Amino acid sequence: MRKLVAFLAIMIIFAFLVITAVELRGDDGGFGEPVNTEMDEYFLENSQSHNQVNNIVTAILFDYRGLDTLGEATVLFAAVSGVLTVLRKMKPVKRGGKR
Amino acid sequence: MSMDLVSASPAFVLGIPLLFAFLTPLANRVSKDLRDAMFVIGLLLTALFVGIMAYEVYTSGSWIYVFGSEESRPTQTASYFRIMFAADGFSALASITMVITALGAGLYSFAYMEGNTGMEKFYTLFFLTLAGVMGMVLTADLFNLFVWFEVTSIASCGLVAFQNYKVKSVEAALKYMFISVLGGLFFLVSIGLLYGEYGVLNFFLLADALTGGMIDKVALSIIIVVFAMKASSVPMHMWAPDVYAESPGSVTPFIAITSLGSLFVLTRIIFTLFRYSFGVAAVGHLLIILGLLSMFVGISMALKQSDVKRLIAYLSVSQIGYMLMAIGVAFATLDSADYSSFGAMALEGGLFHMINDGVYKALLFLSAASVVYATGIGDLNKLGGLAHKMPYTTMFFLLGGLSIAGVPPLSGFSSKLLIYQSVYLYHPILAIIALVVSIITFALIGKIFYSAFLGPDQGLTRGEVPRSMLVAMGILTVVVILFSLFPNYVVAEIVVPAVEGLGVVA
Amino acid sequence: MIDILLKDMWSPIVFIIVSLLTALVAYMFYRIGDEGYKRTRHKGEPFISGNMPPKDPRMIHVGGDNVFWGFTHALRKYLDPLVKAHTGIINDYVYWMVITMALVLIYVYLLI
Amino acid sequence: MIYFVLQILVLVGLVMTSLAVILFKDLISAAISLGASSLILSLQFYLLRAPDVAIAEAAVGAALTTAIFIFAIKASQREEGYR
Amino acid sequence: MNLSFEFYLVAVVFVFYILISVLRLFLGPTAPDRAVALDTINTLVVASMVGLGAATWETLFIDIAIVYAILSFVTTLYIAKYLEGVKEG
Amino acid sequence: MIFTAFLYGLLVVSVLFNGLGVIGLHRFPDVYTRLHAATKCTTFGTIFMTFAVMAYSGYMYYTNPDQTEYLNMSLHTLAALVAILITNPTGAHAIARAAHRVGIKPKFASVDHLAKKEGYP
Amino acid sequence: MDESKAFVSTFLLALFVYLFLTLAAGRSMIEGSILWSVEELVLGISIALIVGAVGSSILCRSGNYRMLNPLRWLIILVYCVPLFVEMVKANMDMAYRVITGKIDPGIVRISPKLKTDLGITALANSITLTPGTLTVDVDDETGDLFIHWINVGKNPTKTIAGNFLPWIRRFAE
Amino acid sequence: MNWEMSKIVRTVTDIMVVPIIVYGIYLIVHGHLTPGGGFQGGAVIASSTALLIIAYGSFRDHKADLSSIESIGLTLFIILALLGLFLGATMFHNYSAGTGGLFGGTVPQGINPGYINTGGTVPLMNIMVGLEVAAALSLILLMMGKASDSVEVEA
Amino acid sequence: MNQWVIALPFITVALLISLGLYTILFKRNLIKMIMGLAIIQNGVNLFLVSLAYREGYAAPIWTSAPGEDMVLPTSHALTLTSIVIGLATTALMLSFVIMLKKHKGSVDSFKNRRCRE
Repeated sequence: MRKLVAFLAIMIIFAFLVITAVELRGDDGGFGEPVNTEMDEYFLENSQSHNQVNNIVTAILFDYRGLDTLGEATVLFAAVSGVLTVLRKMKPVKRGGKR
Repeated sequence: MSMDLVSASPAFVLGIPLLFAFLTPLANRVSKDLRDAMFVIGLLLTALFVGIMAYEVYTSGSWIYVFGSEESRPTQTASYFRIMFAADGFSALASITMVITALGAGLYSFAYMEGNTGMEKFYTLFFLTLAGVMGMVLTADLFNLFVWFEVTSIASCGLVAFQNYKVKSVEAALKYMFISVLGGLFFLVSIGLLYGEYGVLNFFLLADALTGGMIDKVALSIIIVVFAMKASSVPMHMWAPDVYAESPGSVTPFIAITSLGSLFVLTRIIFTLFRYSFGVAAVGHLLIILGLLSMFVGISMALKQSDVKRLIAYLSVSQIGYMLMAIGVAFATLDSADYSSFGAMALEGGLFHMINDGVYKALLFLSAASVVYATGIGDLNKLGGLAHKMPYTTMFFLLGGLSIAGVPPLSGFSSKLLIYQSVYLYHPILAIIALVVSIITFALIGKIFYSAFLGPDQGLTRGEVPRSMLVAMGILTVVVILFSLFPNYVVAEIVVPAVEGLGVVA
Repeated sequence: MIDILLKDMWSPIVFIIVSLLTALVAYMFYRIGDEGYKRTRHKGEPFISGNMPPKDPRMIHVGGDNVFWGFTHALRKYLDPLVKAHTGIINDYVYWMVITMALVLIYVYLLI
Repeated sequence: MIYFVLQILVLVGLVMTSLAVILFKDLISAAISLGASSLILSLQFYLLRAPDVAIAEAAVGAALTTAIFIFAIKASQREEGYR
Repeated sequence: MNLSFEFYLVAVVFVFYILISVLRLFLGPTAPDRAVALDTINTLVVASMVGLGAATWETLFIDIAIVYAILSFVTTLYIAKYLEGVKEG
Repeated sequence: MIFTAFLYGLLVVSVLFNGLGVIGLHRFPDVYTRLHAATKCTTFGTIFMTFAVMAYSGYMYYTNPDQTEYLNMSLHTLAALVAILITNPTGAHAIARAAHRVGIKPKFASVDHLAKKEGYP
Repeated sequence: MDESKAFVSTFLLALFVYLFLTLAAGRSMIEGSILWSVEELVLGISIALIVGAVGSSILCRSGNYRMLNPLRWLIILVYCVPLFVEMVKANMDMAYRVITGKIDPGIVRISPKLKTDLGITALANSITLTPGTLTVDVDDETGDLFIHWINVGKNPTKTIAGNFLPWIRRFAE
Repeated sequence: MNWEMSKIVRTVTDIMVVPIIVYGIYLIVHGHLTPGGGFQGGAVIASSTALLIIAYGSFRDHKADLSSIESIGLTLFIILALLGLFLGATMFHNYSAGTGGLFGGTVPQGINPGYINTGGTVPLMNIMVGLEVAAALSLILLMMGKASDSVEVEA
Repeated sequence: MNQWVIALPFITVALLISLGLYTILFKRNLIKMIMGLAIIQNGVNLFLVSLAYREGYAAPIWTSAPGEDMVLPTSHALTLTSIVIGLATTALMLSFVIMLKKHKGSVDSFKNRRCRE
């Protein structure tokens, strides 16, 4: 029963994802033909004049969306802190009672 | 050299905790005292910049901070292609909530975590969680929101598993991590859908572009589910009791605040992004259903608990239900004339309840942690008679408990009253259910109070918890009392700008 | 005065003043009570279903599970399935999330 | 046209290797399949004209993820069975 | 001289080979067999990347092939070392 | 024209040997023989592929010497070739050693000196 | 002395790799040529200094500085030719075996009597790339190699390694 | 996995580590010209650590140093970002592009062969992120490798 | 019909996400479940990059590009971020699993249910 319901749920999500995949960008485009590319065209045109950078992806990563990169580096830093925390030597701390 | 500190305060609100998080491991190599001092300084600086930002918002109106452009306040459309932070009343409200709780939990941690190894990692993770939450509530960019969402999840998972000698902690952290990562991935799918369809990521540009087609529906559904999950709404609440009960006592309120932050984000997304392109009533009903379920199931499960922190965790789940219901009512009436008659009041009540909830829940969790600290026991069947030796903790607990139960004249009552009134006008049944849940909450607080604090002295503890912990709880108590005494002032000065910040002035 | 009222309904200041006044009145009633009342032997001792109170005062305390025992026992038909649903298995956590997502997708698709 | 055929072949490979991850009871084989899946995914990124992403996926997905999975399998157990 | 189409064709053939190697990944009775299949896939991917780089005249894409050639080695070593320490029936 | 034919030849050899490797992967009976096929043939095929690319880009550089990126491509392809040449046999050796240590015996083996080595599983 | 040797060799290797990778890319020192720009050279040298400081203990772990002699590198380049010839032969053989499926495998032991690690490694990798042979294991003390031979014959040491040994002795011993 | 692999693997590892590190640095410093950048280059450098760990089994414990490198990289990164704010613009503003200083050259518009001395703060940030990522991934590998060896511990 | 063929990469993405969800819901081994998450991550990354693709356009790098027509760069940046985040989360979750195993536990999700009710 539980498995059946789970399977049905997966199928529903799959169906919705497929429908959106086919519907994406309507009749004007689809895979390989994006519409509404104003933002990206702006980046393509201006990254050289703004940042003197040839690689536009790098220009986006470190200037236009630099905060994302900071967040990404922070994620890695947090993960390393987490790994160091979890895998450090275990030393139980006794709490409470009549100390 | 025209540094505009006030304009740049949103950047500092995010940047200060991050900078201190990065510096903490280095400071630890120098000396332990420097590390501890930096922890306090970092928290206070963050609070200072939150204060500056909030003051600027309340005195001279909201603004938008653009990262990486020439001028900090945008004048041209191209600035909207960059990442921006919205410094408006809503983010001011949210960041004030976060920073108060962070101050309380941070000061409390000093004495509570004493004796644990690797404290610099603890401070690092604490700062990172704070930065993540701040980024979440301040940002006005979908993908940036995802990034801070992940930072919050990962850092708070590290905090949960800090006491890695407890197997339950590690297990709870794994569960929390697993479900947050899955939620984050689904959120990323919906970001991809919106970006692929409209080509922009900014909230404001996206709100103009949305048409309400199939893509938007799917994206909205996924976003609602993911953030409701992170806000620990029933039926996706199951991680919350595990995490709240098994995390180190001093950071439990701080982890609870991340789920409150998700609720803030959910509010912002549905009110700014999706309000123009959807049948808002149906989405409002969805939120109301989720809220009712959360209230009812949360309080029912709380009845069966015997662990003090787990019980409070279920209470907090049911409190989330109140806010979801209030937001749902506000959203459901958004298109009709009802909004000006009671929808706005519901929204105000919901937001006011959020800030109240953050503070008094922190107080409750911290006093529960004090009980565990002093006795080493969390089981209500074994506790008893603590009031004899721990009078201050008893008082703090009573204050927080009465506030969460909505007993006049405390702050919880003021916000709940707003919610009751507005929700009653929407549908009486909702208000009645909310009242019943509130009564059971009161009963449960009585249960904890009776079985843990009252009764003859069992000799479980030698005395009161250390002074710094009392000071931390005292700060939160002062805030609760202030909110209790001047609710009108708080609503007029903090909550109403927040409602305006959502852009839904009636 | 209107200004300090929360939506014209609620003011904690007024509430506190009123409750203080009430306390004052109660105290006045208390003062006019019988001065010569004396405590007898069993007054002030706990009453546990007619049993004799235990000697050790620690045994008087009622534990957490016993506080609302009757209430939870009466509601057990509702509570037990609910408790049983909280299995603590990660698969189940994800299961509920996926199911909710599927239901919400269908709901939004049908109703909007 | 030939480009499209190329992409379809790569996508088929991607789905096949992902299926292999699910089907194998032996965790080390599943990890190998996951590595292969990352590899083929990186080829697809390459075909989609995303060299930056392809390098990152090659470095992260194919090498380091497999490495940490193998460490985790070493620390726990190799069979998927219920122990 | 433009050999783009030919290079594309060769790449298609290589990708087809990769699919056949994935079959060995499925069938391989033991884990070392699967590791061999992974090794083959690595080499084939590098080859097809080099070919595609030539086909589109983008030097940048050759860099990816170099990264690949280096990093697949790491993966292979990890798998091999894990297998070294385990007895198999 | 002759050069184009030469390039065609290189490509055909590459496709042929890679195909042989993949066929051998399925045709041979055990790990070691499969490794023979997989390592040798695919390495050889890839070498020819890189030769083809190097020749192609080198020719392009020869015809228009101001376009230095053609030369750059040729050099980077050479780097890829060197990397493949160093890593592939080592990886094959590691897998073979692991397989032998695990206890997989070579099928139809007439001699196995390694099995007699002392202290060996 | 050894440390400076190690540093110099690592520095040279790093500089060589970096300059090789950036050859003919970007602006050149002399207009129209394929050489590097001045900035690139400065960057390359500083990177090589850093890598030399970090990686010298790894590259020169064996304490073998024979490869500093440029003549040996020339020999390696020349060695590529017989290696390639052998590889062609090997692959013809391999193709024959793949098509017909005639195999007679076995694992044999050969004693090349090489002293340096580099020599053993070069020999092992050459063997792996050539006629029907695959290095399975190496004896750490004696430097003996265990070879999986797809078609076992007589006198394994001479048959398998005979062609490579003189060359490898020349550049690695 | 605390034993050494065979001599061949170890020798090849020793030979490969320096070129891999140089290649990773090449990816980092050319991040603004060719595909690559801090993350990719850092990951490639970390793979050299992975090679050392796997070939030698035990690797000398540089945990504290690596952690410091990580922190220093991130701190410098955020300071570079904040400098834009202190120099009169906003956080993450590229203040040194085209000013003629370090990495301050200008590029011609459109297709060009790419000059190393351009990009302003972008290459500097690349280097910082590269430091951080290399140290972080090495740390993860070290910790997990060590954890996979040790025996069960009682709580 | 044509649209279905053109949308094949997106449909592959849907398939990958479903496969990952299947793994998470029906497998009990924690490491296998994390592998399922990795599959979903792969699918999402593929989705983001597929959004940027334009038929016949070049990579968004001006260095010796063949032409001025380039694919969209933004989602490449997004995908890079997402890849690194995926690695970080995977590493942290695996270390949690290692720690659970070290506590004399198991990696079976049905056995790791000490927190419940």
